[in-house]
Amino acid sequence: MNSTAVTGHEAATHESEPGFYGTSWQKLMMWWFIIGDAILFGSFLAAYGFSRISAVNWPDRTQMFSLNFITVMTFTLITSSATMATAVAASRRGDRKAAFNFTMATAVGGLAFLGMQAYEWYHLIHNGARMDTNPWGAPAFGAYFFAITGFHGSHVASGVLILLITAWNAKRGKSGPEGVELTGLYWHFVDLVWVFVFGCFYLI
Amino acid sequence: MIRVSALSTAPLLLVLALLGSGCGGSDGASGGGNKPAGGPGGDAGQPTGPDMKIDAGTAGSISGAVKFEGTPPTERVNSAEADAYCHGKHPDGIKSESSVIGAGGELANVFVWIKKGITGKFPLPSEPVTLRQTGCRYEPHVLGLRNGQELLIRNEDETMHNVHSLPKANEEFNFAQTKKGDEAKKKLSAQEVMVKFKCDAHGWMSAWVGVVNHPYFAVTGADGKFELKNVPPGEYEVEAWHEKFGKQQQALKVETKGDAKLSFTFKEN
Amino acid sequence: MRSQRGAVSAWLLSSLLILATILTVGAFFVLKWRPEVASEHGRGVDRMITYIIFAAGFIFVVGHLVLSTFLVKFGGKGTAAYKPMTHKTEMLFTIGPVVFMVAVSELGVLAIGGPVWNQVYTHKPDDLVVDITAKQYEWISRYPGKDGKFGRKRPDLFDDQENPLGLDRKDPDAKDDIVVRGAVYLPVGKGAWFNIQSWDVLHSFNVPVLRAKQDAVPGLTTHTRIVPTAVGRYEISCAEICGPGHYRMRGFVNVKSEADFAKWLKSQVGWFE
Amino acid sequence: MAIAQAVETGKAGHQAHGRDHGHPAGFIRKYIFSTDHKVIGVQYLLMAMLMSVVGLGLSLWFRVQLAWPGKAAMTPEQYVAIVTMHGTIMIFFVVSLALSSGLGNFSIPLQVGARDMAYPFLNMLSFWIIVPASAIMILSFFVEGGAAAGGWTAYPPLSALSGFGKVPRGSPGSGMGQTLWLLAMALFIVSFTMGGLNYVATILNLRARGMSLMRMPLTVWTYFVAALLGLLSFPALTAAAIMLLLDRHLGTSFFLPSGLVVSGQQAANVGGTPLLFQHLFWFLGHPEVYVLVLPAIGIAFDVIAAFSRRPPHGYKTSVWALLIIAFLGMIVWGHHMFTSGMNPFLGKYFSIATLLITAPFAVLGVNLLASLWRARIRFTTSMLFALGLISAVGTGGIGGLFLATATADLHFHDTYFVVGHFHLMIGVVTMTGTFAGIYYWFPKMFGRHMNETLGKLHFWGTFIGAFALFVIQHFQGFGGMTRRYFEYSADYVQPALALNPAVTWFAFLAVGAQIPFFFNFFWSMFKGKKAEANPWEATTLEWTTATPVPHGNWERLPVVSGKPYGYAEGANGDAHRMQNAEA
Repeated sequence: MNSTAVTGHEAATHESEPGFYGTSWQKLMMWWFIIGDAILFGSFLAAYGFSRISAVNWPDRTQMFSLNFITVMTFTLITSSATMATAVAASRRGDRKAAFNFTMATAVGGLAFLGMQAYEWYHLIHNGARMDTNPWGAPAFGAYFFAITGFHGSHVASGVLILLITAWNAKRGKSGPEGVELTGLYWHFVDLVWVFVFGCFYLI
Repeated sequence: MIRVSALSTAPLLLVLALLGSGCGGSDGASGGGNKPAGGPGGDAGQPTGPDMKIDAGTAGSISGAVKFEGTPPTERVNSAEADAYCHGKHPDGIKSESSVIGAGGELANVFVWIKKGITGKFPLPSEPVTLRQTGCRYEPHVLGLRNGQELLIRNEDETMHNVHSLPKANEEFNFAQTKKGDEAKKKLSAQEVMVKFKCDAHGWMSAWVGVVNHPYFAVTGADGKFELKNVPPGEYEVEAWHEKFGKQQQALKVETKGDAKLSFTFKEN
Repeated sequence: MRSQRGAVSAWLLSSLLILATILTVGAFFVLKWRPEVASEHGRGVDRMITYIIFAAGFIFVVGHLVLSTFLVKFGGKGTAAYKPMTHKTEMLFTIGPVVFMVAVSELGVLAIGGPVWNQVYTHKPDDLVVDITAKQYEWISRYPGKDGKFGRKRPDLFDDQENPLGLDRKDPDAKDDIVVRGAVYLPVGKGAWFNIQSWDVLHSFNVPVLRAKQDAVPGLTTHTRIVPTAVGRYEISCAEICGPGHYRMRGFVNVKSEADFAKWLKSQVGWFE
Repeated sequence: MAIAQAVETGKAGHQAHGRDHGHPAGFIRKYIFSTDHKVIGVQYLLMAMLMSVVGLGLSLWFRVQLAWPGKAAMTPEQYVAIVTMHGTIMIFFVVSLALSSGLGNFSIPLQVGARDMAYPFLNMLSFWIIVPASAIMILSFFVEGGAAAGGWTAYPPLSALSGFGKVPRGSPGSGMGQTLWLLAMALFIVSFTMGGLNYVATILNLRARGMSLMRMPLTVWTYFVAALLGLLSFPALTAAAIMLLLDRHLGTSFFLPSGLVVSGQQAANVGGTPLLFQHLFWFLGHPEVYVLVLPAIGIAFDVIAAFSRRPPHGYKTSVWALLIIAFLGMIVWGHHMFTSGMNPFLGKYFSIATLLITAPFAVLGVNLLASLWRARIRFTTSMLFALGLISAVGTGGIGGLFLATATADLHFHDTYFVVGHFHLMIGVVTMTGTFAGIYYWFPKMFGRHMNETLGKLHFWGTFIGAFALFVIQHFQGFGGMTRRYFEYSADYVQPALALNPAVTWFAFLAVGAQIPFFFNFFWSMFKGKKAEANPWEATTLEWTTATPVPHGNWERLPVVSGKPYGYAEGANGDAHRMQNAEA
């Protein structure tokens, strides 16, 4: 009855079916994490849209922000995506040094972004904006702004941490192309989310 | 090989242990909390200083009356239709009791108390003050008690009442008394003039409770009169409070064995 | 031995299922299963429900009969004589239920339900407009008075005993507004358009006899339209949990003849008059 | 004594078993902080059983209050807290834990032919996060103001009016109890999301050789679809919970509008909208129903196949129906909000879209029924529960027709019809599926059979009790009986009210029937009849390994050579072919 009798086909390296279209677990999980997280951000931004449509005196963005400054901020983050892509390519080539350098450059870009965001927050708080008040109009703006950019900022911060670990591992050769690529996936996702956040808060 | 055994129950035991410890420290899922708030500084809480012994040989009193001048406001009459019991008691609606004024302008339901000038601790009376819910209204409408003294809240109606206090310095409570005879004992720990009580189920019901850290307070009756007895000689500031017409203060001096007269006059605002 | 025991289980379960079917269907005829209906759209709601009762009842009865039959027929004896279905039969057994269910349910909602739904949410110009405000745990209705205009409600003027709608004494529109605690008055046969609001938490304006149910949402005005068809006194009960006193949040809709309603309206005094 | 015995057996078995997969030998690592999916599965089951004692106990308590008002020694404040906690505990800490987490953990790696979950450590962590979550949930009864009392849906403003800072207090239970509720739910979401990731990774990447997607047993398919649905929908609740916490403690106004007056106190909030929470909540809430119901149906398919000696009817159409249900399930959340003040036009859309779901469900129903055609049914306890599930899916499903039709929902919304309907679906369907699975896999879990006589007793009590109880509640809903009421007074509700004692008696029967189950479960663990490796002569992979299952599940992983249900056609009687049999 018990048919554990295994045919001779089984080889130690190929115990299981090839995964989903040959994707590794780790990458697949990162994708699922990203999809889940995207829906989380999506829910926040949908909520923001919902409130914005029904609010009466939504603040005028030109009064609150310096758009030039925000553009620099966004540009920094997008640039860091480019350096990340370079790091992934270098890691694939097996160029550990370049991989380390470009990953570090990405981390620096992330830190620069965080610094500018901290300044932006300081500026707004200094001018009286809080979670529950907003001197330029609807208080809901303050709540959404701090909650969403804060949530995104925490993603960037954790991303920088992951980048530093990846860089360190890449230098010592502990993290292969796969590891760098996973970090890259996450970083690109965080940048992409920023584009939406940027669009919602500063452009529209 | 591994066999799953009953040992996997360990986490559950942990939960049970936590539960046990939780049960010990609390009184269950009761309604609004009635834990006494620690007496904050200032005039809240029991006064510090020595226990007061009033010398009957020297103590005087303060007495007087409160009047209203002007056209009395029309009292709002609320329909009690939503509750069959209350509707039966008051088919034509219930008056709001926010201004009870006699023919000669005597103003009832004014809370008079000594605001400044009393120091020292006074023993707490052991008997509770009773707040009744009867005929779909609070009885009395205005009352005073000592902080820390028991307040007995009783439902004498064949309907559900919801006792909801709205204090600033004390802990809020909000609980239902579903049937006739339900009683609850509460304490208000900090001095507060006044705490509003309402019934969420019957919007017209309200009561006001003055919580004072000494025994010198009174509520005017239908004749508008009040009396504060057994007051040690000294200089005081007395305050009169009315829910609609606001507050007034007057300073006065009580002589040894003397009766200090005091009258307040409220006007339309 | 095993097959005998199996047969007992088969008979037990299938007769139980048939009994359950008979009891459930029978209950529709024996029990007074719904309140009387006293509104125009309420009849439509009941028509919709009756339609679903027949559609769902059909599926319920047929499904349980088939299940019971199979249990007895294939339960515990003989050997399985299963033969795979041909592709064609299998498709038939897939597309059949799909077409049936979509047709039955969608046709029902489009042909019967849709028009009734529209009726509930269409404001007709000559409707009597009634303003309903909910708060823990009371219903307060308001009529615009002679000027036909509602005064503004101001949260800062709210006073539970004296001014539960927060009306402004200085607002000329508010002066003659008629405010009634715990009751709504409606003339029979005339459309009433409700503006429903709430001061504090969610409530739901639920009058089962009128088949009306609409949440009261703070910060939002919701609407519903009722045309009462019978004189009577119908209870409002809150249908959205609003706190411990939820179950006590009652009120009454008094449907009166047009003459009686006019008389009642005349007897009412404006809030600041 | 018994425990030591079990450990000894484990050790002896381990020594007999030649290949070591590097599993830990220590006692604590083996049974408490185990990373073995089988141990974790059983831990989840036991946790669910413990929480069910609380959840069901609460339900009996308020059933007494409903049937005989005043006899239950309960205040209205306690009543709303108790119904809230009953709902939360039963949905998230009993049904989800037992069915999704417990049986899913046990069966998925075994059915796909994997040594363990893709991330065993993450799996252990998922379980250990549930422990504090459960503890916090139950401890919330004992804080000031009592447990959360805003309904398991936690709709703001009631749930947002915390009484902290400038925010007024909405009701006694809106205070600390609600915060702890949110905290416990947050932990639950973290655990459930990690579990879902593990399921997806295991199913996609660790299938044995030859196990193509269309060769997976239907149980695995349903867990797969459920895990995907969970991953896609839970983030919405996470967002809502974060915003609710901010509203409660930091004075933001996501869900609190301008002009709030609570108990005569004006709130300072400006510009929020309570409806937003309902949208986010039901964006999770509706898929969550399928997260729970689908695996139960999947287990029923497997159980019915094994005990009727034939493959389930329409494997392919069932898989497609599952995928379509999952897709439609994501876009119909608004049918919970027909009377919420949502735009009436949207109401129409949601009504029409929701009714489309009846189509794939009808396919599943027909497939379940047709799986009995020309079968040879063995009436084991497991099979009885699976058959009960068919009846419950049908009965509960057609109740959905009434509620999905916006017009009819005007009468049924927030009445006992809703209560009866969702209890049939996420109570009876899920629990019959869970019990079918437990009786079915118990021999694989513990190497022993559960007692059949006690099992039958359990089935008849559960089925009769639960079916009668919830069908009667449908009738009470017809009668306009509103839910979450402490007492009733209206005239129109009196006929429905008369049924209340009967409902309570049936509730006692259904809950009482769990006593033989609890006894049976623990007694059989040690004293049950010994089981062979494949006692049911079923054909899926879990029955190809030894009993008790070795660590790593197989000495050498099986290679799949055919369909999951290799039962013989025609007159070949009991002949069957294991899924890994050589061609």
